[in-house]
Amino acid sequence: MKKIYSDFNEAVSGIKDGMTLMVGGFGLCGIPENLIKALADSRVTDLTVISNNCGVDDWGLGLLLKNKQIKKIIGSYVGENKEFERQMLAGEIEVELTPQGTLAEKIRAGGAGIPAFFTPAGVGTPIADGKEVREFNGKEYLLEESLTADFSLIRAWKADKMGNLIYNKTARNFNPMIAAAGKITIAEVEEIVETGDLDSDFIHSPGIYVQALIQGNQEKRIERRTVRQ
Amino acid sequence: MKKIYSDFNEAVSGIKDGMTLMVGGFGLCGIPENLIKALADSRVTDLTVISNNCGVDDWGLGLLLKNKQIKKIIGSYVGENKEFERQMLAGEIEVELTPQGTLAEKIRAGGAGIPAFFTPAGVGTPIADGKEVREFNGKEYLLEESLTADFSLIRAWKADKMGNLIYNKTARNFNPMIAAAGKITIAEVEEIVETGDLDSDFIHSPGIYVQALIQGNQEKRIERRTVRQ
Amino acid sequence: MKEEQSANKGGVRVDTREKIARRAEKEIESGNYVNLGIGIPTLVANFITENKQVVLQSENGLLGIGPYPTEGELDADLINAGKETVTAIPGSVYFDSSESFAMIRGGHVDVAILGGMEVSQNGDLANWMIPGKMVKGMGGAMDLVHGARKTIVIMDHVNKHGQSKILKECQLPLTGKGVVQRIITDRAVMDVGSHGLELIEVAEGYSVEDILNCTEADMTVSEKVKLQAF
Amino acid sequence: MKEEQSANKGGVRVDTREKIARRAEKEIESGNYVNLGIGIPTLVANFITENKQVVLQSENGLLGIGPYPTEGELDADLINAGKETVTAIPGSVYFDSSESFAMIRGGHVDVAILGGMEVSQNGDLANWMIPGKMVKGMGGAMDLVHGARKTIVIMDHVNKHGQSKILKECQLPLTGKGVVQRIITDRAVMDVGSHGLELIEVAEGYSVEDILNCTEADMTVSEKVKLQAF
Repeated sequence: MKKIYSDFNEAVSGIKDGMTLMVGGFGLCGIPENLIKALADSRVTDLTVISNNCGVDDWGLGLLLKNKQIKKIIGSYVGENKEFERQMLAGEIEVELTPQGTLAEKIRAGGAGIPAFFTPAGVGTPIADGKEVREFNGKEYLLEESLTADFSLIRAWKADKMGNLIYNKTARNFNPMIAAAGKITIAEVEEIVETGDLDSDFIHSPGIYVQALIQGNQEKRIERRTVRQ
Repeated sequence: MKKIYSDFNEAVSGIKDGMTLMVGGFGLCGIPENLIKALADSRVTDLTVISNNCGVDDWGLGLLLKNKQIKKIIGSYVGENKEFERQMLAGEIEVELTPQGTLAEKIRAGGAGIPAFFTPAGVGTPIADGKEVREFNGKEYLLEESLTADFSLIRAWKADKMGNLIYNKTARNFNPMIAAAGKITIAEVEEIVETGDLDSDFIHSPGIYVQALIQGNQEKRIERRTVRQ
Repeated sequence: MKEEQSANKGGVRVDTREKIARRAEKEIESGNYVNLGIGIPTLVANFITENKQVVLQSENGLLGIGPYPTEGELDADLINAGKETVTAIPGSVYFDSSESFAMIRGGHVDVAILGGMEVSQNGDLANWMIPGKMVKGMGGAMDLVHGARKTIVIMDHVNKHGQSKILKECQLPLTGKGVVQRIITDRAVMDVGSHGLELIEVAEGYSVEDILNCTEADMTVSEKVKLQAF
Repeated sequence: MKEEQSANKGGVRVDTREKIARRAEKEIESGNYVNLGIGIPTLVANFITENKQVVLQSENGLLGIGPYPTEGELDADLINAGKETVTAIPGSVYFDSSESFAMIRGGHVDVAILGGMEVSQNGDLANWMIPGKMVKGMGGAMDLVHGARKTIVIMDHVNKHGQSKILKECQLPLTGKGVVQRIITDRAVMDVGSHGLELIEVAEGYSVEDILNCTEADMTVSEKVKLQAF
């Protein structure tokens, strides 16, 4: 049985100034929105945040940006908000851009005990600066090192009380790898069910990766509402 | 819609002498038994076989051993049959023993376009001979290269007509990685269902990894029948 | 040479985008798994003919993108890589980002169609940053160009100053080196082969000479070059 | 020193195995994820006290091994890493081999309990091959010794010739170098620390001197050494 929080502020209370966090989601899809809000309220600062994106001006990780809680961000596509742009141009925030597939693999490697791997993405580009390049079977690859975090904040659809998780549609994205790469992983979920209620054949994140659960209601804001008639 | 064979002999007819094959399963659990039998009938020879185990004397890959169709085997635990032992001691078969986790990761890397990665397994052991050792964060790791195959033969529980697969319980084991690492992957399945009948959130192997399907009845022999009263 | 407007005003520009997208659609064969980049490449989906069975991959974790949703189908948990709400076709599959790029990097995607700022005659692509301007990130582009069996860049032939976007060497920081197999513009189709760039198709309204004149890169003309091709 | 039979005959040997397994069980805390190796380690599962919530990992792809099946429950698709038919507990999870070893290698398994042929005083382990004999393979042992937060080796203290299995240096090819944190034998419990091997528990029927006499490795005796510990 996992620790189940009922208060989001309490859930993030272990996160301290200067820590490295991973946060799940792609754009605003699948982000642990209540955990992020609690983190914004906590005012912890000097955070290194690893996340594919960095939210928008008034939502998701954008809330932490606004409070200047982020020292450094590692992501693949981060500029969806003006405050980010301002901080970046003013040199107030450090940004490490990483190709999306490399980012996913670096996080997966971190959770899987693989310290480094070779990948083709970025060869011959500014991303290769300072990295080892090696040829395998006539093609060049970059050596990339894995990423881990002090805390991982993720969002899942359902959890059972053993911490086994399932995700909904494309809200899965980076969440499963981030769950595995955090020393302490807190999952914000839409629903907590009894142990045995999830099908053992169809668990996305085994509970071994999850240290704590909290149930919450998500607004699930849509970044680009696109509809057909 | 994927190619669906009705004849196992036809399904394996593209496999030629000297090719490299990957075969799913752990022990006799989750092996594509009818594809293996057809391969034994085909008498193709000089095969390099990548599989965690090598069957037993009269079942699974043991059938290919008996016919001397295997030139080289790459696996983590291979000695469950006498013919294998005889061929190995007589120098008739080449064996490359690989730690099980390294084998799984080498195959996963092959399917994922990662040519090589570092792993701790085998450092300071005979497995490290001739391999690069590098330190990351004070611990030593070996460089291991990925594996791919001309053909991958796997077994799944259900497939839809787009080749999406799900596996049953621990019969999953090496099958999903092997599905992704084969240039041509043939899945022997217990049941083929209509497209849309499998839940999109719970597919184990996306159809993009699968080139052909064939439905068959499996004997599902048990290697170590262990029961309680 | 016909004058075309590159700026996005009125029907002319839209027609150009549609023209490129329609030509790009011909690169897709039935049974293909295809990744379409953000922008004009996304439009290609609108022109896929009904007799082709094509599965569209979205790098945020979906195989089998469907049309945009109706209001009633709208689901915040179902988006494409451009963060637009979408639907999923029957037989679609959701997966995580690591699996998605394993699929891409591992060579399982048949065709990737991407936009471009510059392409060089040896297949280098620049499409993610302009020095001095705000850099938002490369997203999945650097992985896509290495993974797909065929990487096709679609873009205008010249920039808004009338200068060739197909160059001897890219001036902008690269997305990938030697990664582009085919370039489709509003004016022509070119292949990057072992002997350099080759002109294989010329669009209606242009001559071979027009194309050579508006292309900075060295380029040979295929013996089988197709005129008035699209 | 009490004489014990190492050969597997009669109740004496079985008692020794059980004794080791019962002592090893005390290493497991409630809430732990545990991987038990083939052989004596598998027996440990029988002695896990009911007040502990323990999840057993099987490297072939199962988290939450249950008891052996009844005849009616027998399922060829559900086996453990020793290829024995098993069952799964409520809340169990099936996964592929790559995920299984990601779990192991990534440090998510709290305790691994493995058998051993030889352990050295600096924590080297040999348990997979004897030169000149048929080598069947290392299976998952080389990954497990690096991944688990705590790696415990359980084995007889001496071999069938009465020779110490705890050595200054292993003579057999290694499974892992500097990987063992604790050794539990039929006679004693020893920790591998930064200052070498330390005796922390002595089993009933043995004295500290007995243990030092039957151990080839250099070993210090903890100030808090527990006598008649198990």
